[in-house]
Amino acid sequence: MLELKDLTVHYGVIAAVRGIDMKIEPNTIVTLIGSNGAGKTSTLNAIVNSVKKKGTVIFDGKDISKEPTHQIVQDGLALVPEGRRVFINLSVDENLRMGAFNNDENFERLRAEMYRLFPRLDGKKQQLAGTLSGGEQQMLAIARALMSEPKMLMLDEPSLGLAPKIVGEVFEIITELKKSITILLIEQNAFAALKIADYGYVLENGSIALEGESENLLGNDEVRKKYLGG
Amino acid sequence: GVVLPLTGPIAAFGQTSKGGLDIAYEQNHKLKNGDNVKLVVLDDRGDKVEAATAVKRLLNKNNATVILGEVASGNSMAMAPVAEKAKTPMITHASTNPRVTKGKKYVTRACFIDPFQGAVMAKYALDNGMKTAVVVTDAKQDYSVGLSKAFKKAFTAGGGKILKTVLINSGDKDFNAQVSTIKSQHPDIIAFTGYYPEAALMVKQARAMGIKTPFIGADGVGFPELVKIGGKAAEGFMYTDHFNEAAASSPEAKAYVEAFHKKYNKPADSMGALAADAYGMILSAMNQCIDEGKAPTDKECVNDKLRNTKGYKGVTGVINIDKDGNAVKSAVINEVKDGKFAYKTTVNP
Amino acid sequence: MDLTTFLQQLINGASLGSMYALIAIGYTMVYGVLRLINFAHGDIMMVGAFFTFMATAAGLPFTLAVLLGILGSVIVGVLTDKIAYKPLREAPKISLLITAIGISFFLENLFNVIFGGVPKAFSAPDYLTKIFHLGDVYLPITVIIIPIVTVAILSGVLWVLYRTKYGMAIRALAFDIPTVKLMGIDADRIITLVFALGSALAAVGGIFYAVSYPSIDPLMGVIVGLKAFAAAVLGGIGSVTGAVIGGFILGFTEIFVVALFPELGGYKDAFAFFFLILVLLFRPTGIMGEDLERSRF
Amino acid sequence: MKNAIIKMLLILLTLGIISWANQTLDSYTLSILNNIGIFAILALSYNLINGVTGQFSLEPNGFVAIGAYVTALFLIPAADKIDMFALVDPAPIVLEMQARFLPAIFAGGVAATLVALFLSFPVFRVRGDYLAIVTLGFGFIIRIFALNTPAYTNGAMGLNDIPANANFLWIGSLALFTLIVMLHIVYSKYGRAMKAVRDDEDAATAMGINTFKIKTVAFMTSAFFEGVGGGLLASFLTTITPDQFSFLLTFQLLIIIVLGGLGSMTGALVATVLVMGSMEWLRFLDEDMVLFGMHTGEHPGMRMVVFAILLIIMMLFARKGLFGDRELPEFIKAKLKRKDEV
Amino acid sequence: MSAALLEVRNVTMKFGGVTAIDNLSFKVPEGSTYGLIGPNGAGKTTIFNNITGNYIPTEGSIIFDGEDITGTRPNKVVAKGIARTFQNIRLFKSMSVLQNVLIGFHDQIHYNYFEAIFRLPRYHGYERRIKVEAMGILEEFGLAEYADNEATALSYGNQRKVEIARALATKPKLLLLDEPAAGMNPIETEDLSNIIRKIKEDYDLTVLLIEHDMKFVNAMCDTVTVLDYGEKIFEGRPADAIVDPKVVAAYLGDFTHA
Ligand SMILES: Nc1ncnc2c1ncn2[C@@H]1O[C@H](COP(=O)(O)OP(=O)(O)OP(=O)(O)O)[C@@H](O)[C@H]1O
Ligand SMILES: Nc1ncnc2c1ncn2[C@@H]1O[C@H](COP(=O)(O)OP(=O)(O)OP(=O)(O)O)[C@@H](O)[C@H]1O
Ligand SMILES: [Mg+2]
Ligand SMILES: [Mg+2]
Repeated sequence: MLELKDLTVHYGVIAAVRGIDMKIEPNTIVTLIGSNGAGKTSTLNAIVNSVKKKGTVIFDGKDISKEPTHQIVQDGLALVPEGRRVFINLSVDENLRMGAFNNDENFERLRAEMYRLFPRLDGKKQQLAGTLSGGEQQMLAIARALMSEPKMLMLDEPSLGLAPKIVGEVFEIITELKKSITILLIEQNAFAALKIADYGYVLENGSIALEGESENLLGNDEVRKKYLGG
Repeated sequence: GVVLPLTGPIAAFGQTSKGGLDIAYEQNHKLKNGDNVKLVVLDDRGDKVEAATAVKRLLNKNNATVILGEVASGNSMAMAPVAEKAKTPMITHASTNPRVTKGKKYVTRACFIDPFQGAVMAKYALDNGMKTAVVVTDAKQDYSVGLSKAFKKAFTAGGGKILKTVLINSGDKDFNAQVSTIKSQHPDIIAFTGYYPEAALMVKQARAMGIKTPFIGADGVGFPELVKIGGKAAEGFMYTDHFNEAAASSPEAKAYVEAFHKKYNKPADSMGALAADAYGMILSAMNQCIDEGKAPTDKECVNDKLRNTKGYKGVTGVINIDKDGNAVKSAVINEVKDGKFAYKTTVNP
Repeated sequence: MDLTTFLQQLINGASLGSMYALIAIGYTMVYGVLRLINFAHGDIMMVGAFFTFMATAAGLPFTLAVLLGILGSVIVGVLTDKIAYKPLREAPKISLLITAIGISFFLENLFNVIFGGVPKAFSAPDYLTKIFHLGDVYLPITVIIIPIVTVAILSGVLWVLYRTKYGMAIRALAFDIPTVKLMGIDADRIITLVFALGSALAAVGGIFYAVSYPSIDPLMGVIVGLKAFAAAVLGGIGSVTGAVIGGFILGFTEIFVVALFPELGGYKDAFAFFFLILVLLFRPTGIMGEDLERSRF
Repeated sequence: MKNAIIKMLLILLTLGIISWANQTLDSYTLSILNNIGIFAILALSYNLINGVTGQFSLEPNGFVAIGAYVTALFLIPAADKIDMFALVDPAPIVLEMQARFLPAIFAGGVAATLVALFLSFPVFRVRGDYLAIVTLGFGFIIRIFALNTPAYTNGAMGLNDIPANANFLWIGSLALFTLIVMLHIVYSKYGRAMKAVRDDEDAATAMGINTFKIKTVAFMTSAFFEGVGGGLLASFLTTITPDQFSFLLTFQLLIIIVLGGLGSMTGALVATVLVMGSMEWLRFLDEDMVLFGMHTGEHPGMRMVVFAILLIIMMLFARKGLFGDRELPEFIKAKLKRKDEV
Repeated sequence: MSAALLEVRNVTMKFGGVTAIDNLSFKVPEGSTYGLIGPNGAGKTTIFNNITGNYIPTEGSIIFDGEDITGTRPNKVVAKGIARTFQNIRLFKSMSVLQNVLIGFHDQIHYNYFEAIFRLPRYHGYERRIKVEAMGILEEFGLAEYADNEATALSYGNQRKVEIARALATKPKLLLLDEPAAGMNPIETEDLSNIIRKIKEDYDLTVLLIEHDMKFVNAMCDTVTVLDYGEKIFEGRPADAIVDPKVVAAYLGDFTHA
């Protein structure tokens, strides 16, 4: 579904991502773990061309390395950015409408489906997104990304700052989504992420240190020591 | 050396001045000894700092013998001390504030000063039986403020009554509030002491509101744009000025007007005519120095001759310079008629 | 003040106010998407008036000239964005402000070099300069037309902003350009559209301004631009409705200061700003504005 | 200790150069240097409130005007005032104001400082673009007051024949003094607090900083030097009128400090030289030129067009100004370090 | 247990029609580590803001060290000995790590403006002293090597530490930490707990913290208060909170993942 070849990201003289290769099969959940500043967010941003990068990105058989961000999204690759980034001055409904900007004909149907998937949002359709609680904003961010009916969804730390109960709900939804689309997930909570993922990559200092089936990674001593804790 | 505001907020005046100056230069730039006069024109953006710097540049870089400029009195006053200090003659063609030449040995002007013009306005109004007036003052222009004061003084002294003074600001375009106020006063005459851009719009708005009272202004309104912008509303607008091409009787004036028409294909304005006269006075002073066997670049001599100009026949009439360096000359009164500046009368000092 | 004069002044206020309102709408719209005080807005307005002037001078019919004027402004506005603002989308806002001032200087001086600084007489067709007499009160037709146009434009802009997906995108852009792109939206195209629209509004304002006050010069946009900016801030910058309200308030204040205290006419502009400061003291974000820099702890 | 000695030597050397220049250079060159000196004082102090403290204020034209008028009134002899005030008689207090050069300049600074103190209450109630318009409005109001209170300012006629005491020795030394004071402020707890306010006001408060007080201190300091600069300007030009202090003056200063890098004092200094110099250097553009064998003809105003284009280009390439928010030595150090790493 | 250093007494906080805090009371004993947990939007950050003076409570009072500090302005609250960190990191972005920490000393530097401008002896004395002290704090956090780096170029975890170091520089008695472990992986979180324990010891601190990482809360806190819709639904030992049915229903859920 998605293939990265020799992806590199520089911020000025700082190298955040140093030539990584990845391959993600359709209808799987792949997780990318690593400590703070390892380059996870930079990788996702580079894939959608939100930051300057070098290297090749192939999505669904098409080279999207040079495409502008909005084109990539139109091609069917959606990103739920770090820190939710809902449009705080738009209502919940309007946020969803923005998600379906290029998907006018299916808007009504999808909106109904999102409210079914996230019943917590159902009662808050007209509320400004900025006044939602953190968890609700996170749900909205995911729903908004799904409104474009992407072939693949990338999530950047969806559990950041969320109460444990909501983290649980979000993970359940991600598992549910796997049935229909491909998912790339970044999580600090490596244990939970590996548990629902099929495959995992471990990023260290901008390079891939380790990769493999998630069960294998969960059993790996080094991963345990570095990312899962005692 | 010439310093003019060719850009910036008062660019229009600088640009018209330069128009007249160019004509005068083309007509004559040879001195009696065969030397060519060289003009160096610098723009000061209408800014004092730049005006003063420009004079120094002319003195140091171009070795200027004489400085010509500026239009606005404020800028001329920034230049005057520099010229004074360098003992270099300076002549301003259009700065009418009395203080420009005050106490200066090296500063002369080719135009009359505000008090004279204000008095002429008042006298003309009174002579025509107008007893009550509303004065319109542009609070932003020293020219207008000084002129208003002179007008009021002369008008009341002559038995007239000032009903009200309304203030405007140059750059404004909406004078409806002022016009409505004037309307409720029913004056015999409206003395407008500002410049033409505001005059044109104000008279237009006044006529639109049904005010038929005549306007009288001064040299600041005598620009073709008064008619172009004011249109029919400007009809009957009277003003005092230095010059009217219809009154141009001397051969010098006729030649200038002719050349002006040929080059620009429009009526000659007084700002340009004044610039031409200032230039002419410089030329004449230099020639007199040559006659005396001195170099035309002898600053002391040129200044001396400039300050003692007597009976110079210029485009704007006969110019005499008094002991303060101010030009003593006649003023004309014009009136807008059929879209032209019709000459009415000449008032002698 | 008698009733006639009062009514007349009321009309004068409405006339001036609607003019400010019209120009302030464009100002605030550009601010709304880019958070940029577009100091060149007044100059774009000047460009519109000049293009129309040139077209009429060339003998074209007025309607066509107006269209050309609007087109000219739109082209200049869009080019301005492409050349001077777009490369700075991610730069500090203040750098943008400087390029805006640069563009403003550039347009003013360019038109000064080309046309000279002498004001030009702008000629409008008779049907726009008609004046009605209601007893002793004089009512120029523009006083009727301009508010209607202003309200029509206001409703149009509000409709776009709040009823169409493009409007939602415009509002979202103000807060978060990168995330708008993540919705598959060509953000730059939308910004270009906003500039085009803002410039068109500036041109309409400029042309009406020139019709009402038929004297145009390269610096005509400076003071009006500043006043429109003040009006936009008074109403709460970024709020279109606020801009219109601010415009009218400013118009009425200016007229009535002069009308009630002719001796203080010289303080007219000071009053406008004084009033603005007073309002901001009690409502630090203007009448309709929201606190855009509000930070949650 | 070693640093202190080097600093002293540098200061003495600069003073030496200033006094040498004052004696030997021609009046045109000196005039440009004087302009640069005065604008350096204005830009440096404006940078304190706008760059270092991050308050987007647009008022310096107001403070410069206050300084210029107060200084001028102190310098002009009483007899001259009576003669000069053409519209109404000068107010009695105006006649009593008499001082020598340095006290007069100082008084201009103090007057501006007091006004700043008074203003800080309304100004710092609002933030960001709202602060911009409030301060812009203040500059406007000051100018309008200058126009409409002829008993104090002689209205639109302005003041002239101001004794010309300000030579390059004064202006240059005061510019140097301003630079040193500004740098000392920046590298003290006050400067740090100002930067903290700029970066994040709430976080600064959470560090125990009284942000209102810090902003006011910066504002008043800035106003003081704007006033001093205004006083020097008045004495240097010998004539002032209200229209000189329009917002164009503010814009010019804004351009300088942004170009130099907001918050960088040495950057402001370099940018002053660039901006003030280029207005003069670009003069050749107004004249007739021969390009590719063709005469371009005279285009008065061309230099301003080119200036605007240069300004835009410079902003496009140096987004954070010449030095970012660093001072020149830090900037050079960082550049060198960067070279090492690559 | 020793006396209460901080007491929140019947505090209610309303935003327009929304009641964010509803008649909340709790006491933080001196020397303890006290936890504040609850679902998103429960009002945890809001009560922090009430304590620090960023928001003035609609009703009720805040007692600190025996003194009623309700409505005291934020910078004055710092002077009284309360320092905080922010939920989303708020470092001074144009400054180096060291300078960020130096800001914390602001109130402890007693040279005046003129001494600064003319660099009189007191200026040098203070500047030298606080630089040494600041480096000391950075050392404690293992950040000394980054002293001259731009603060915002540091990794997320290190930025959090700089924020705590900066708060510590104000010499507080009470330290308020808003989600200090957010965005950290379990290993980094453990590293952070060790640091907090150590500074608590070294600087004689009382700590009040908000956190969603229950493992961290469990390991750190003596007592927790659980908020839901601005109301206290539980107060007690963390170990008891985890099994409390009300807390589980409102906050923890049945999905255990860590
Ligand atoms: N805009 C930027 N400018 C400069 N450096 C940056 C920028 N964004 C990220 N970096 C640096 O790039 C490196 C990788 O950052 P990135 O955000 O990709 O990490 P991450 O793995 O997502 O970390 P986290 O878990 O904290 O989200 C870090 O060292 C960071 O400091
Ligand atoms: N300035 C404000 N204006 C209006 N409502 C506010 C404001 N600050 C907070 N709220 C509301 O108060 C409630 C409590 O917010 P608070 O930030 O305290 O939650 P929290 O417990 O810290 O949640 P989280 O765990 O997501 O950080 C929320 O409903 C929030 O929307
Ligand atoms: Mg990240
Ligand atoms: Mg919170």
